[in-house]
Amino acid sequence: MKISIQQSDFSVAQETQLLRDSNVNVGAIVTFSGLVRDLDNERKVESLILEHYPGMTESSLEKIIAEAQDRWSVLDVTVIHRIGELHAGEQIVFVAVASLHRGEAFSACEFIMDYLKTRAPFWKKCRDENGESWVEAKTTDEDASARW
Amino acid sequence: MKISIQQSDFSVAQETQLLRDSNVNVGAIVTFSGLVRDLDNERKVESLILEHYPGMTESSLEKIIAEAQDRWSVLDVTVIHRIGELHAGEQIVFVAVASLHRGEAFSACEFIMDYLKTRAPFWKKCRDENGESWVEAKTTDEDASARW
Amino acid sequence: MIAVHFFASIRETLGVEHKTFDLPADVKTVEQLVTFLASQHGDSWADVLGKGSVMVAVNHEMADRSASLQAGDEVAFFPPVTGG
Amino acid sequence: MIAVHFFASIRETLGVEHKTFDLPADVKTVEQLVTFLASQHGDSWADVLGKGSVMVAVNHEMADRSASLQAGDEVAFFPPVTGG
Repeated sequence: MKISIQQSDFSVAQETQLLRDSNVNVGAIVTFSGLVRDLDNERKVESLILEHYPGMTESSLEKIIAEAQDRWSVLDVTVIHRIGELHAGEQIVFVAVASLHRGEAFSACEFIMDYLKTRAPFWKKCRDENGESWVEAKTTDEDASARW
Repeated sequence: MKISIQQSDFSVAQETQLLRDSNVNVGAIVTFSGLVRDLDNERKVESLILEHYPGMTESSLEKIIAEAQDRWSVLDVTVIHRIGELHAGEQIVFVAVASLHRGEAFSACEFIMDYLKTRAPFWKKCRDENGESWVEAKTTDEDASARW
Repeated sequence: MIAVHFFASIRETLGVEHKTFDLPADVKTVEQLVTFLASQHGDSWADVLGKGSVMVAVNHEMADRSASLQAGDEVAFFPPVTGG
Repeated sequence: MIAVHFFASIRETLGVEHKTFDLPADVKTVEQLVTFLASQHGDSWADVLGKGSVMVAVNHEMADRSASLQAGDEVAFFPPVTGG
């Protein structure tokens, strides 16, 4: 299991390779990469500024991963979340799950993302032509999290 | 959209980068990588030998992707399937979906894999210490496909 | 002419990869094609190709045994697929 | 001692990132902590921190307003999270 909160970018290739090498019985790897979109509500996004709650972030992600491991048989999990200022097109978040069979990797990966969105203490500020504003939490994220 | 049936290996990094570059509004990329496991039914696997039905394979994958595009709003899809002899730990299959939001990428990626497993004309032979034998289709794959 | 392809375990059991021949006038469906092939190659072909689990494609599309055939078609017989 | 942290829009609105002070004897819950902070900083703090949407963590765990507090605890107030 790997959890990293970092300013620097990450390599999907390197992270996927680490999961492949983690266990000879890995049959399935599902990854999610979240990127900064160019447009938000039809406004051109310059950058997102991400802050978090050091200490609580790590422990909340550990708890989310532990819950995923209770629910599905997973071999390994990686969660990387970037902080600081990120421009359109940049990677924000990466969640990858390795398992024997695909169904468990898909479910665990989506579960971790849905819980991360509603339970891990990160906040985004959006910088665009009109200035800066805090991103509002979405009810669709609450709904996605509630269905598990 | 990219479909490739090939003997050679593929790079998850390169394929993911192509999807990131395909559209500035990509917000989510979900990837599935299938690997040759070391053990199958507790027997040590030496290799899998994959054959397919050239022509029908491509058109069946096109149809599966078109159905995913009908059901979910996806920006781009990549499907790569290897053929020939593949040893334990090697990559077999890669499905990646780029979309605005994560829910659609997760659903479309899993749907494409489930349909590929039951509708695309590939067959696997397993080579182990006891010789060679054709891999039997699994009812769990039928079930996974039927739920969509 | 009609082209018939066999894949995976079906190909190995029959020992044939593909066959091309003039479509007999009385072969109008996949079912009748199986009967015709068995009449040429023996009952073992009827056993192998007649099995319910054997899948059929006509012109690269999955098809039923009742699917109609015409000259120029490409037919394939194969076991349940196991890719991915 | 008790440490209180404020994040994101809450931090910006209050203009404070964190505070550390001796826990008053009559502050035994998060609810009472909000009342105490408002008594020190003015009613605007009660308005900001009292909002139902504001989330609370005690020692890095999500907590209710009724959660009990003791010396040494770390309390945080923040808006709904928006990571990922």
